[in-house]
Amino acid sequence: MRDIVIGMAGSGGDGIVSAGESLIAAAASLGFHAMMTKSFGPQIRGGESSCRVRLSTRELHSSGGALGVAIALNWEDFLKFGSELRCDDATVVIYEAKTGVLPEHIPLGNIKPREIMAVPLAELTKQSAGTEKAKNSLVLGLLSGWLGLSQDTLRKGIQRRYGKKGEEIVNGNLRAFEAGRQYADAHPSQTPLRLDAPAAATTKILTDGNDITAAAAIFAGCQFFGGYPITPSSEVMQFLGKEIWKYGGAVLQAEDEIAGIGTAVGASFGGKKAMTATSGPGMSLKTEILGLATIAELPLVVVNVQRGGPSTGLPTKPEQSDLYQACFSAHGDVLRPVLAPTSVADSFHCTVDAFNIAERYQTPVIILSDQEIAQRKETCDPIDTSKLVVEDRKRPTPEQLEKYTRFAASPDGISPISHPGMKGGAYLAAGIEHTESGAPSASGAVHARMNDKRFNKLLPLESWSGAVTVAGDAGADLALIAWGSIGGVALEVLDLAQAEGLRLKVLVPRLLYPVPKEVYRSFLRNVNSGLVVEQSHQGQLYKILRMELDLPKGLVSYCRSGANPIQPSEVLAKLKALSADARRSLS
Amino acid sequence: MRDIVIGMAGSGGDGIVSAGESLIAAAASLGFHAMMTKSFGPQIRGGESSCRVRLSTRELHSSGGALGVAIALNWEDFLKFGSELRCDDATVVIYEAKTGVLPEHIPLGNIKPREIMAVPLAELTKQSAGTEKAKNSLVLGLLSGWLGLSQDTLRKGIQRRYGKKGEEIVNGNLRAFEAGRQYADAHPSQTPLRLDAPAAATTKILTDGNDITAAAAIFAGCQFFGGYPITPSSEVMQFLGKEIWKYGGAVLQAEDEIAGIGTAVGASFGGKKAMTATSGPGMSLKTEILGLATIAELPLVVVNVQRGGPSTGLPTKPEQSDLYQACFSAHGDVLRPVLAPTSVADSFHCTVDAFNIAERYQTPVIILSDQEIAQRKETCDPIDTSKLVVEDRKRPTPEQLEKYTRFAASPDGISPISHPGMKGGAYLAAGIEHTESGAPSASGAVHARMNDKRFNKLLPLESWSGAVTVAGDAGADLALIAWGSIGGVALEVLDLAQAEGLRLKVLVPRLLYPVPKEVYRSFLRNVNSGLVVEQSHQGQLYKILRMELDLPKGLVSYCRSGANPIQPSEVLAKLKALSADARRSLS
Amino acid sequence: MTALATLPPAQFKSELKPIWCPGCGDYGVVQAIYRALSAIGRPPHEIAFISGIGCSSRIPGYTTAYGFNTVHGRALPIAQGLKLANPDLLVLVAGGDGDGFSIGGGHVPHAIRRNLDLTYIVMDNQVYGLTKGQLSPTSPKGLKTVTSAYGSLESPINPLLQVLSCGAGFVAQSTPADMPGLAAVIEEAIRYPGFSFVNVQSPCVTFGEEDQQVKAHKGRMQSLASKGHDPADYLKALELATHYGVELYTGVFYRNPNPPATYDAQVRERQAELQKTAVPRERILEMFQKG
Amino acid sequence: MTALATLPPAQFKSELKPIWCPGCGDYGVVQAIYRALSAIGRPPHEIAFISGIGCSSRIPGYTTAYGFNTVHGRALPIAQGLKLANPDLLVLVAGGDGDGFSIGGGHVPHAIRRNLDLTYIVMDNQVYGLTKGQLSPTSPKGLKTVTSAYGSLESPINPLLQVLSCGAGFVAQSTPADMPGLAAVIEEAIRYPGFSFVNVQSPCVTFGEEDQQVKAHKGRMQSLASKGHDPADYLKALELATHYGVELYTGVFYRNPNPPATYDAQVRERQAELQKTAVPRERILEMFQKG
Ligand SMILES: Cc1ncc(C[n+]2csc(CCOP(=O)(O)OP(=O)(O)O)c2C)c(N)n1
Ligand SMILES: Cc1ncc(C[n+]2csc(CCOP(=O)(O)OP(=O)(O)O)c2C)c(N)n1
Ligand code: SF4
Ligand code: SF4
Ligand SMILES: [Mg+2]
Ligand SMILES: [Mg+2]
Repeated sequence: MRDIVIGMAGSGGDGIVSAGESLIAAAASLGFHAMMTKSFGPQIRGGESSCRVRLSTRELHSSGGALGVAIALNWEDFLKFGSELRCDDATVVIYEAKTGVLPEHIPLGNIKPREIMAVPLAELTKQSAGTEKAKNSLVLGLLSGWLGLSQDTLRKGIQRRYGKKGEEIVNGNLRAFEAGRQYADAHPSQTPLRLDAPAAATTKILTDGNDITAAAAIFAGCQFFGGYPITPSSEVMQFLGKEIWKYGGAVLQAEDEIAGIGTAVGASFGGKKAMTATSGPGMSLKTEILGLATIAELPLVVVNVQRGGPSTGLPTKPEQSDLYQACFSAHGDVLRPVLAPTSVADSFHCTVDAFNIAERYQTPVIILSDQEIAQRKETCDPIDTSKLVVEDRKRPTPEQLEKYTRFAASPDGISPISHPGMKGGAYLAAGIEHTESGAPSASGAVHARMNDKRFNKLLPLESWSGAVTVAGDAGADLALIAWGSIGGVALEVLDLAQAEGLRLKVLVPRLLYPVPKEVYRSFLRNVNSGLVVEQSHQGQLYKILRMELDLPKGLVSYCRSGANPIQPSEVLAKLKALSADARRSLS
Repeated sequence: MRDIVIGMAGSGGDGIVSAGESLIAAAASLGFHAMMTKSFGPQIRGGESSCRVRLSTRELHSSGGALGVAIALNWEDFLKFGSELRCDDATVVIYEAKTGVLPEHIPLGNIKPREIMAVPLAELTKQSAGTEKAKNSLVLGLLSGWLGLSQDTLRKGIQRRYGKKGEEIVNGNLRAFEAGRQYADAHPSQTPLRLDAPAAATTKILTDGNDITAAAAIFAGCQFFGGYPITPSSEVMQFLGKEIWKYGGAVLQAEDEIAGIGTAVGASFGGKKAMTATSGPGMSLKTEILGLATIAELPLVVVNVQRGGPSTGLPTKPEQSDLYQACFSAHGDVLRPVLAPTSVADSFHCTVDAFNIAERYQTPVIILSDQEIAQRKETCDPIDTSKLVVEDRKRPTPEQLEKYTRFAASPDGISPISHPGMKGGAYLAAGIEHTESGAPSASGAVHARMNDKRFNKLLPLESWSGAVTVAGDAGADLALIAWGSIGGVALEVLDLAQAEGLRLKVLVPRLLYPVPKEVYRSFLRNVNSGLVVEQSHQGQLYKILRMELDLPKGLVSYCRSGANPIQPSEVLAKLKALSADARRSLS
Repeated sequence: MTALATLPPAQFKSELKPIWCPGCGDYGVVQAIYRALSAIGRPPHEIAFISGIGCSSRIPGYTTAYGFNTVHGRALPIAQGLKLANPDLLVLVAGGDGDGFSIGGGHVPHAIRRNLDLTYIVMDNQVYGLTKGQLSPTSPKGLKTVTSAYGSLESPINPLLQVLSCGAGFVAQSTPADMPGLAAVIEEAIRYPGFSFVNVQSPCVTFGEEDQQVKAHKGRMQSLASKGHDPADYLKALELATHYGVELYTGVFYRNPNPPATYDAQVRERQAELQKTAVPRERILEMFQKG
Repeated sequence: MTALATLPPAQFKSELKPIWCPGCGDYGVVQAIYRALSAIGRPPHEIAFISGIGCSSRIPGYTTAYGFNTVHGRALPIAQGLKLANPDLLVLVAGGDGDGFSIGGGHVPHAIRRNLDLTYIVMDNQVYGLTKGQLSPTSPKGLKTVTSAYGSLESPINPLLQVLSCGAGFVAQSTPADMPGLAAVIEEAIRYPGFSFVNVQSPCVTFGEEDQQVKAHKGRMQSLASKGHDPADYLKALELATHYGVELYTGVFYRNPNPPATYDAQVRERQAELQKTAVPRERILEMFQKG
């Protein structure tokens, strides 16, 4: 096996997520590529919980499709996760024997799994550890056995995880692990489940999108974060609240999202790199001050970790339905760069890019992450940060400070920016329209000039080399476009397509807005048909592309509301149908 | 003369705006079509002020182009209004003689006006009225003489206007009026300025967009208004604050825009028709609760009187740059109807339509007015309200209340809505995604179903008969599309085009979003070229049309930032050039 | 308005099963509300229960009243619009310390000065429950949470003192550690004709501190009545309220002995007065006719 | 930080000509600020002056300091971010009664409890000037304005009492009718190490009421010093503040005799302490390396 997805579900107390975390940590240190997503019921405590862990010897782009191994600690909880824990006829199903359900009666509807094993999980745990609490370690033991994962590494992980709780607990868990391992040895699976050795056994970075975004902000020189907690973005603030002080920065938990972005704008006015992070409802509240940053030409990075909407919507589920808002929420004419990371590792790069763009162009920049990327754990190869450039805003020279004009016209539309404390640089910043010097003005001529300045300074961005990632067969007339976490799905579709000999090319934009028109045009030049795939009801990127480009008639939107995972296989099927149609219509 | 534009400017104390108001009131009662716009400097008191009054024997659609008569009480103030008081070689310029400027030196740059008269305005006023304060009445007298407007009517107006201030003041103003009148008689203009008699001398309605919007809300059965003052929308609240109580309704001046829309949503949840009104910055703040109204399926009317943006921008100037925001500001997938009135009279109809749509589809509806329409005074023919339908939301029947399901599926996607106080109708409304019964749900399947419901229920709107106004030559291959106050400019362009024998058709959408696709398609069927004209930097409607429609290649955007009036003549010139190009490329 | 003295508390309990953590203080609060509503006697459909977002804000769904679980921090404005448009309803508002005093804090002074006849219940657990343990505006200074790894640097707000200083006519505090007392102050708050506020020290068993749990409350709570406090004494109420966070006083801090006319009552009066001067709706445009 | 005792008030006056109405109270306020800043002695470029939107909020533009005329109601959050990122600056915040206590009211308690070293000056004219005469949160009950044709139905807020109840360390009031007093309390507020608040009764000559004009102030104002008030007495300050709207007290209501550490000072301390434990920026990803 080179690639497997394990899905598990149980009640809050079952430690199913903790088993997943131990598993992925071990996998990372063994050099596997791995990805883990979690999902919970609506309860804060004691509800159902689940996780999916995907392990592979090759680079991964998505959390995968149907489960290779399904582990149900009880069926009621397992079923609550619906398509998030989809089984098919290749799945090996393992479940708690004490549920009393007969293998031939497991409640998976029409699905006939490849193999079904009822294991007395609770009983084995009790026997070995003396308490059922160690069930997660027993499950680890089972998986270690069946997948052939290093016992030592997993054992070390257990020691680390429970070390603080005392020897007794550590030993209980180790005994449960051993019991699981022995059970697996005694009951080998019919299905081959053993994982191949990873290509290079180098230790990977293991983290999630939110934490790495926060780390990237520090790397990029962020000195201030102001924000308000909201799922699924709170971890950005929480990480910075631990780390940023070490770098002379500060975090302020504001009274609301308006104050959150307000403090960040204040810090930026003060000459410091600043950030805020939130999710949809918070973005809606930040709209007004975002516009202030645009007209006052202040650098600012705003992270929106998308969840399901509208309104409070589905706070813990992924969706890509805030793109319109990111591009168009402002009153007045505003052009505001929007970036979307495509993976956990790319969240690092995207954040550094966002700070660079914000500083270079003196503009707010939105990072449109999503719950999937933000909260999934993922292995990444170490990043060579010495290759990365960190930019700072253009500050006035001493000569310019002699007669300083804050919004002075310049060929690239970028005016050197002073900040309080800088002698000679005092000016009036404002949300009101202003002349070059910053004086308020209601003149139509001044307004037109300033709108030109604010729009034109961003033109170079459209030819930014980081704007898109392109993969696949450059000569293909069949195209696939997707962004954010679904960008990863698209790359997996490409793998599948190549395996089937289907000629396909893929474009994953990282700069969603302004639309890098020339890049798309050259990508689409010989395209007849294809899909723009999105996790949203409306297919917002597709519509935005139509605004700016004449798309090939055969390039259509494929989209679906959030919390309904989009599977590589279904996209492939749709692509095949399209390409067949296109061929028919040509012949 | 059938049509004349008079522009005047002076200092705050000069009463220039009051002269304009007397003039238009008289014109309205005489049966003229008339329009008046005002413009002020940034000062609250004592700054420069100006007004433009257009009088005509025919229906008017815009406040007109270059001035027929320009009146400068001093040149400094006059010039501050730039293109808002544009003169050309047909203008008759009248100015205060005591400025000392020689007629050959008036500061209008290259412009050579048709006629120039230096009039000792202050002196004549002082002589006649005993005080310079009556200058505005003197100006009225001059205009009455030169335009041939009924003395009686203007005198009656002066009596009404100053009646409360006592006889002395009334008489002083009447004497000043008489002095002006005599001066005009003694100094006839070389240029013919006398107005023809109006076609039908029926008294007109005279009001502005904000007041008539508020009146329409009362007519439509609005029972609650919650809002926060902001220029240029405050008058909606102010009018309702005087009137709505009489109809059992209430107005609440909230602590901010969020609370404003919040109270309105609360009233709507309570079963009452509710409204809020604001301008761009306030819209930005209302974004979150707008989304709540969408997901909770609560009827609500939200007026945005657009001004120049971004941010505080140009608070007193017109612009059409909030269209993106109106359509796309929400986080999550949201479809929210957006209507735009095209005139003061249409503000009445649009508001009634907005309430009907809100109630019929249980959705928030945005009325996207603009400063020009909202604050300009305009004559309208009386509206026969007995022909208008006022709709109410679908309420549950007694049978439905026996087992009430708030969001029950139905063929048209509309579920009967109960409200507190209704026995059997209790349910949980929420911003969180929910099942048909209102129970919170994070299920992807439920979410997809509910998104479908919320989008599909609005489909019939696209074929709503009020969606657009079409005029001109149906067979023309040259098209003009414009909305809001610029819609009126487009209709004037049509007049000019027809006068020149240019075949043109015009579409003025009132329903901006969702885009009534079929209507546009049939309008555009034989169109080769044309313009979408907008008062914004980006040309937002043009882009939105591209999202939804395959536009003819020759249909292009023509747009310009706010506070820079778009003139019928320039649009016509552009159209001619386009149509010539199109013909060339065809031949 | 119907008043039935015979509705049992269970009549107010909905079919939705609470998803609060086992032991959460909010279970006690909803029970107390059932009891208070039973004593009041208005049928559920004449009651509207508005909340924001938070664990505590789930509470309307657990009652048989009309509920509106709105957005974070905006329960008060929404409730005011509802009440003004439907003054006959009994309107309850509830939410957390964060919902009410952080994001929603700007609405509090204005709800109070308008003095609509509403009852506002805050479940003050000194933490953000729903979002998993961040600082709340009532968290004590120095508290370590996921957003304050090294201890918070800001002082908590004092909800009691703030609400008093804004002029609320009825201000009380209680805890589920004293169920009869809690039900009683909620009932009294509902009966007060005007804006009434009840701060409930409602323990968060999952993220809250030890000294904030029911057991600790039982040891610490002191009833204001037992201290001989006269709820008509405003300045004394201010002084007692300054001890928020140190002492756990329960009962009524302040009850205005001469409740002024409510906003809703004034509105009705104005409507009645002006109704006579209305031109018929259909002829409203006539006022713009210039003669 | 530079301190020059020799900067004349005119040094703080910018070239922008005020567009306030002739006679507006805000002219007096900006003059008092020039004087106070002159006494403080910090050069203009080390001062940042943040405001919201309103007539009063135009004030930063009339000084030679760095100014930020932000959006309506958000001056305090923006000022806090600025100060935290640049604790060496002298940060002034100013705006109207509407800006500060209506739309911006939610930020006040939090700015106060964080206790950054800021000075907040509210020009309280009991009306909305810029938008032409609507009700403000401090308008007296019953006032007829363009938004209250038949008189307002709500009671005004009490900014002094609210700010005191939130725990502000320095709370004062003055009026341009007493220019030396006004300049003095602004200077004292700036010198107070922590959040300080000055409520200025600043007449609106265009939309304000008669009893709110300079002339009326001259007759009504009573200095707290002359009444023997001890600004260290918090409970007495609360009591005196309850007379807001009735009596026009000028001077210092409250000055915390033991100013606690400011938020900015605590932040600096924390930064200094933790700086040692930082891994170099370039190696920050190592913390995610699993071994
Ligand atoms: C606009 C917005 N911001 C943030 C959130 C996230 N959020 C939901 S509840 C909550 C705070 C919960 O704390 P509290 O109000 O004290 O209620 P509790 O859960 O403690 O009862 C937050 C920050 C949100 N849903 N909406
Ligand atoms: C978000 C937003 N809402 C409303 C406004 C309109 N507005 C500008 S200033 C103001 C109130 C002015 O009153 P105040 O703050 O008391 O200042 P003053 O003019 O009286 O000095 C309002 C409502 C705005 N600019 N932005
Ligand atoms: S997290 Fe705390 S407040 Fe929320 S339900 Fe659990 S115990 Fe109650
Ligand atoms: S309107 Fe009032 S507050 Fe504004 S400048 Fe004029 S006097 Fe001052
Ligand atoms: Mg809480
Ligand atoms: Mg004011």
